Amino acid sequence: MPPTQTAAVIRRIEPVGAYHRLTLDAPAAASANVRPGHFGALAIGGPTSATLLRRAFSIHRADPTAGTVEFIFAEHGAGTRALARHHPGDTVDLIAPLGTPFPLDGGPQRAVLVGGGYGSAPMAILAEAVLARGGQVAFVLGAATADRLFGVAEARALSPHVHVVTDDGSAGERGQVTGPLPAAMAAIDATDVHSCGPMPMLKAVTTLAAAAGARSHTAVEEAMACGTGLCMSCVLPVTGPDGVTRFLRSCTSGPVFDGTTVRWDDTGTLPADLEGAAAMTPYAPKETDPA
Amino acid sequence: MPPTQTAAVIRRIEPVGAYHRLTLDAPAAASANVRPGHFGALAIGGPTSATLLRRAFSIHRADPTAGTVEFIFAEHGAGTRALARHHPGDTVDLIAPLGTPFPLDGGPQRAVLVGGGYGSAPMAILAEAVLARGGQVAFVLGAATADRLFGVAEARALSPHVHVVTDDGSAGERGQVTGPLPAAMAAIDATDVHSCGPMPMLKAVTTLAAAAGARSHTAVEEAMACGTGLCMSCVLPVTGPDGVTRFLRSCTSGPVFDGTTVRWDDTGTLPADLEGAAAMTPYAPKETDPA
Amino acid sequence: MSPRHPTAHRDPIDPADIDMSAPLGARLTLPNPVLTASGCAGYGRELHRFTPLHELGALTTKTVMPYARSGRATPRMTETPSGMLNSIGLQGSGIDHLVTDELPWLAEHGARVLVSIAGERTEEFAETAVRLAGQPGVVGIEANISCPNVADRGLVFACDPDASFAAVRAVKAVAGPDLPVYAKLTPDVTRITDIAAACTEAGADGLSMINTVLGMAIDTHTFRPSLAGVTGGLSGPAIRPVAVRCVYQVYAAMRSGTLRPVPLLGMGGIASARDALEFILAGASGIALGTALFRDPSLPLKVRDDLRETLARHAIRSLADAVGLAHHQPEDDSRPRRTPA
Amino acid sequence: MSPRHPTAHRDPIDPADIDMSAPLGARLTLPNPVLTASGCAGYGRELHRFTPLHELGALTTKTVMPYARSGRATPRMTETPSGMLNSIGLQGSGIDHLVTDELPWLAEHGARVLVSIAGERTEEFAETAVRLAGQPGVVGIEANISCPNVADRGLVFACDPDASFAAVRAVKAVAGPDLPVYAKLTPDVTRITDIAAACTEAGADGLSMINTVLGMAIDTHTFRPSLAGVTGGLSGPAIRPVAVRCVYQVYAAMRSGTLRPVPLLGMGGIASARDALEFILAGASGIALGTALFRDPSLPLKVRDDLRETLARHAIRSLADAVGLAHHQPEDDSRPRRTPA
Ligand SMILES: Cc1cc2nc3c(=O)[nH]c(=O)nc-3n(C[C@H](O)[C@H](O)[C@H](O)COP(=O)(O)OP(=O)(O)OC[C@H]3O[C@@H](n4cnc5c(N)ncnc54)[C@H](O)[C@@H]3O)c2cc1C
Ligand SMILES: Cc1cc2nc3c(=O)[nH]c(=O)nc-3n(C[C@H](O)[C@H](O)[C@H](O)COP(=O)(O)OP(=O)(O)OC[C@H]3O[C@@H](n4cnc5c(N)ncnc54)[C@H](O)[C@@H]3O)c2cc1C
Ligand SMILES: Cc1cc2nc3c(=O)[nH]c(=O)nc-3n(C[C@H](O)[C@H](O)[C@H](O)COP(=O)(O)O)c2cc1C
Ligand SMILES: Cc1cc2nc3c(=O)[nH]c(=O)nc-3n(C[C@H](O)[C@H](O)[C@H](O)COP(=O)(O)O)c2cc1C
Ligand code: FES
Ligand code: FES
Repeated sequence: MPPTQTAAVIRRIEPVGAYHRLTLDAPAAASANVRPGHFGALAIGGPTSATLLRRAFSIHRADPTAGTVEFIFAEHGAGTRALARHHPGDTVDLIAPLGTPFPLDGGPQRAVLVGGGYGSAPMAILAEAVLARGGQVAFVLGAATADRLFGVAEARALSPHVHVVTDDGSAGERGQVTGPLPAAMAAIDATDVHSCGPMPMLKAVTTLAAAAGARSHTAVEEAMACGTGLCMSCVLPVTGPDGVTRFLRSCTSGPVFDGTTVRWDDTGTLPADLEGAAAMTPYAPKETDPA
Repeated sequence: MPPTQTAAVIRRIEPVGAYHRLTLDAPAAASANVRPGHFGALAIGGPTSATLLRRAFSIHRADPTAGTVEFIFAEHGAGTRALARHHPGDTVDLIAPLGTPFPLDGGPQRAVLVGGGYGSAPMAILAEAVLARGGQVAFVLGAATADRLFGVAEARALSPHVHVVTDDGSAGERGQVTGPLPAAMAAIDATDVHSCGPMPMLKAVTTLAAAAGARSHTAVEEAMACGTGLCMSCVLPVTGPDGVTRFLRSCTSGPVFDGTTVRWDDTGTLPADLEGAAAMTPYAPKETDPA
Repeated sequence: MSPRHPTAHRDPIDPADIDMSAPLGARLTLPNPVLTASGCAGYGRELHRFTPLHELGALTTKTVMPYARSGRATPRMTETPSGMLNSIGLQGSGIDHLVTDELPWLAEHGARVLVSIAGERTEEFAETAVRLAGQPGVVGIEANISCPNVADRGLVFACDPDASFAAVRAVKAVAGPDLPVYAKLTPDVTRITDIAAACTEAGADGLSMINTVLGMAIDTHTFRPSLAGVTGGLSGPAIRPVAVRCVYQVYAAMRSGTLRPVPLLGMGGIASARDALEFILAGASGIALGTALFRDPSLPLKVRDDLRETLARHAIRSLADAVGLAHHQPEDDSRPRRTPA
Repeated sequence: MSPRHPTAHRDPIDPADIDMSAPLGARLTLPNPVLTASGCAGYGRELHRFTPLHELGALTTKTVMPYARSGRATPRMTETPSGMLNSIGLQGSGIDHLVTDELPWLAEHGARVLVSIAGERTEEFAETAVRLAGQPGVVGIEANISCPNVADRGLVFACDPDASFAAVRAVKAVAGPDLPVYAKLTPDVTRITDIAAACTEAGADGLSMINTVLGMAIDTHTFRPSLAGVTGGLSGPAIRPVAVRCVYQVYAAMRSGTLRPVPLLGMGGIASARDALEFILAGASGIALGTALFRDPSLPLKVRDDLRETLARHAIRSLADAVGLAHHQPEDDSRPRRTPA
């Protein structure tokens, strides 16, 4: 289903730990078959705003009945700081759902869901989807500090296997998600690991998942200007089944990629085999029509 | 007293006819000896605002006890439209009081106060000041349409001589302020005419006042970028007592000028005698230190 | 020619009666003046979800070269006040891919296509252009000469009149009589009219103005340039005054007879019908939306429809009549002042 | 030289211990790097109500010429997205008035003054400069060569290397040994390093970058140019990426040895300590606030104090150590990425 663009009215905006939970009235987007890993792109501020570009946020929940879409966001730069100062009743322009979601096909999964910081935002609906397809889930949720942990209570309600870590030990174990991940995979004999968080985490998770024989589905975060595939700013070097590496857009081909196909160490560089690469197209093979 | 700069919180913002009445909490400005004709310059929008420059508005009232300063503003371009969407509790940066106010010295005045549209905003406190000094007042208030008339009730409370005109006759007589002005001057045997409104009105008022032997004090409106005398964008050709015409800044030397010294027909041009004029200084004679 | 102050003299007319067609040269009239700017609408498929491509005046493709290109490393983009910097670097799959996979799809969807082409050498412009004659849907070529010329130590073609002349001449030589050739200029020159003159002398059928303005930003946390490519192209409303000035200067030179008159395509920070009208009054016969699409991919039809309403309100029957109106002196020079009442 | 990623290796230091002095050449060190930009602080009296002038690094005067000037007709100003256009046109009362009435007042109030001068001919630069030697409070001269040269059909001095060389040389010849001469460049040129080279060869003690960018706007109600002067100078945050790029390019040329190294004064859209730091990292030894003063005349001391805090947080002991840091390659090229958690 194609994404919809709506002038969405803010129904609620409230703090949740160090983050904000934003609930938008956006019936069309809410009913547009939102799947876990989809994101929304928000235009913040009216015609006198100096921040032009869209901001991408994972969809935390979409409720077709209520006609709402929820996001969890952190204040980072100018746009998110301005968004945090919005009030219920204010309008933001939303395009959603966007991107390629976490794959759930190929039979029931025994999946470990790994979230770093606000990267935990899509994990509850992902768990629900895995469970609804007859699968099993475990969680590993990490953050720098306790107030940046998200979704622990929801996770506990969905699975007995919930591991929590913080960098400073202010909640759960001190450490990183890679600490408890092997145990979490073992506990459910994982077939799949789904992760969302900073790049180094996604890389490390992929290594551990591969070592354990599980598939690694990673939701990457590359700086986006449009979120809709127009600008080519959000590319990542990804190796296709044909062995050729292409700069693929994380807003259309991603944000979820098979972690083993992403050349993590080459992000932010121009690998020699890409320069003038003969097979350089903006699409992954068999993905020519985004509509 | 020098102007003050304050992050002023909006106490009230409410429609008044086609305009908005804005009440700011700004105790320092409210107590800074505000005089009729002074203006305030507002910076609208936060750090992500694309509208950089200050917007000037006549001070409608300043209440040192309540610590408030009031303005009456019309929506015109990007900044005033954005201001109209503000809510109580929002902050705008205010510099006030600014400019050279209406002169009240030289004994009690018998003054006609002429306001065009929101140009009527400063007239109530001006009338009070004239009356407080033992003078007499009459009013001529005009506007395009009834909803753009301002301050009629306040005027009626202060004087039995209140003339109202609108271009379309939707309130008062149909016509312009110049219609009833001679009668208004005659009624109180006017010594002074104070006016605020569009340039063509100020010019016409000056002609009629001069014909009746009254002084004409005009509050001009030139586009301002700063309001504080820094940018030199708000200049007007004004002839000094030495017979020399200078481009004077309406934000420091004005906004109130003796209407007979302004070369109305030369505004928006570069008169031949100004080009490379030897006596060109940014100050009027005897007005070298704004502090 | 329409009156100098159209509003003052005529009653508004019905928007449905406005002729919105954009005459972009002897062999090209578009149904409306709203195009997309090169590099800001991918190859069209993504935009089509928000703006049906056949409704556009035309779609300008991402610049295509004879061969595939990876573009630059990330970060490729950073936001700036009312603008953005990009150093995408002409990522693209080359002319083969365009002709085989993209043009047929675009034609099928009813898009009129202006193909933006470039090369690292003069000959590469020609190599690319020669492939476009007779291709379905292609209505013209935009020679993006605002790109580095390896033969001239990386100096951008459009920074040098001779290199500009050579590139445009090479494209004209192979484009055939049916495809008008527009040359796309950079504003980063001392005198844009000199470059415009070189291009029109070389036979350009029109000029596109402007490409991005060279800029850069530094990340004050990492102390490094924000873009992997160090410098990048500034676009968006921030540069609109520069773009309007370029269009105005070149149109003025054409009016005064110092430049051969050709139609102009205006771009640079257009985000509304008001902005589009500003370029048209400055002298543009058509306008392109770039960065604004990133914020609002549904914008083109809003701009087209609002522009129609605006012309109707000003009682201007045809878009073509509005082109260059800012150059007409009103009878007297007293400029209308706003009545604050 | 300070470490490449200062934050990574050192603990923050006490802001009070930061050396904020700005070395602007052999004969000029300012107590702090925050100046006002020419034309944006009047002659100082108005700004003094909000920012005590002696607290500034220096005040740059409105450009002064040998004679009085009326400037342009109004409208002289129009707002643009994150910027403004002005065509004030060097309104001023001439060098006599400055020397007689303004400099004594400024000196009395403890201001250090950089006097911006210009002329319509090369000789007029000299005529103005010669009056400044020995004047109280004057710490240097800024030759605003971004103004039209009547001898060259109105082409701006700073658009031509020869005219730039001549003007700077003329000023240097009369300025005497005590007053450093800065040349102020326009960004509206194909290669700013060429102009920078002409100025440094002529003996400029420093370079100020940038003056406004040539732009224009059209009023879509009246269909006329928004400014009486038709074109105007674009300033404000909109142009910051252009200004940072110019400073970076010129500093890079000096580092690589193709330009004689002189200190740079950076300006163009600075509205915060973050922005100021961006210019310093690009290579500026001092910075000037222009358009931002119109919004916030109290800004200079905020910028100065926030800059001090920022340097302290990054454990950079002295402002001078931060100059040009963006040119240093980190040991490895993996750029620090933000941790979203
Ligand atoms: C698919 C995806 C999902 C995301 N989900 C969430 C989420 O659920 N919650 C959350 O808090 N954040 C999320 N992010 C990150 C979020 O998009 C950025 O924090 C945000 O865009 C920064 O905007 P800003 O105004 O604070 O920063 P600025 O630096 O002012 O942004 C300037 C520009 O850069 C882009 N940009 C800057 N940093 C990032 C970044 N890290 N990722 C993408 N674009 C960036 C912005 O979109 C904008 O166009 C997600 C990013 C992506 C790509
Ligand atoms: C001394 C003085 C007193 C004023 N008092 C009032 C008042 O009481 N109520 C009221 O509604 N308006 C008043 N105005 C006019 C008011 O300042 C403008 O309507 C307002 O600045 C326009 O801002 P904008 O964002 O709507 O327009 P924009 O066109 O977006 O403004 C862009 C820039 O131009 C300047 N500008 C544009 N038009 C004007 C103008 N007419 N006058 C001054 N600056 C302008 C703005 O300050 C801003 O810097 C007064 C103007 C002056 C000079
Ligand atoms: C992300 C991005 C990519 C661009 N790619 C190209 C390109 O490939 N070829 C080209 O001629 N112009 C390119 N441009 C320039 C635009 O076509 C346009 O000339 C410029 O951005 C000014 O218009 P705008 O301000 O509306 O974006 C690109 C601009 C952006 C922002
Ligand atoms: C209203 C105004 C007047 C200016 N007058 C001068 C001037 O007289 N001489 C000069 O060298 N620069 C002048 N400038 C340019 C500024 O000094 C500065 O170089 C430019 O505006 C960029 O900085 P900013 O973006 O911080 O304003 C003027 C700028 C503005 C906005
Ligand atoms: S963010 Fe623009 S293409 Fe992905
Ligand atoms: S508005 Fe800036 S000097 Fe008057």
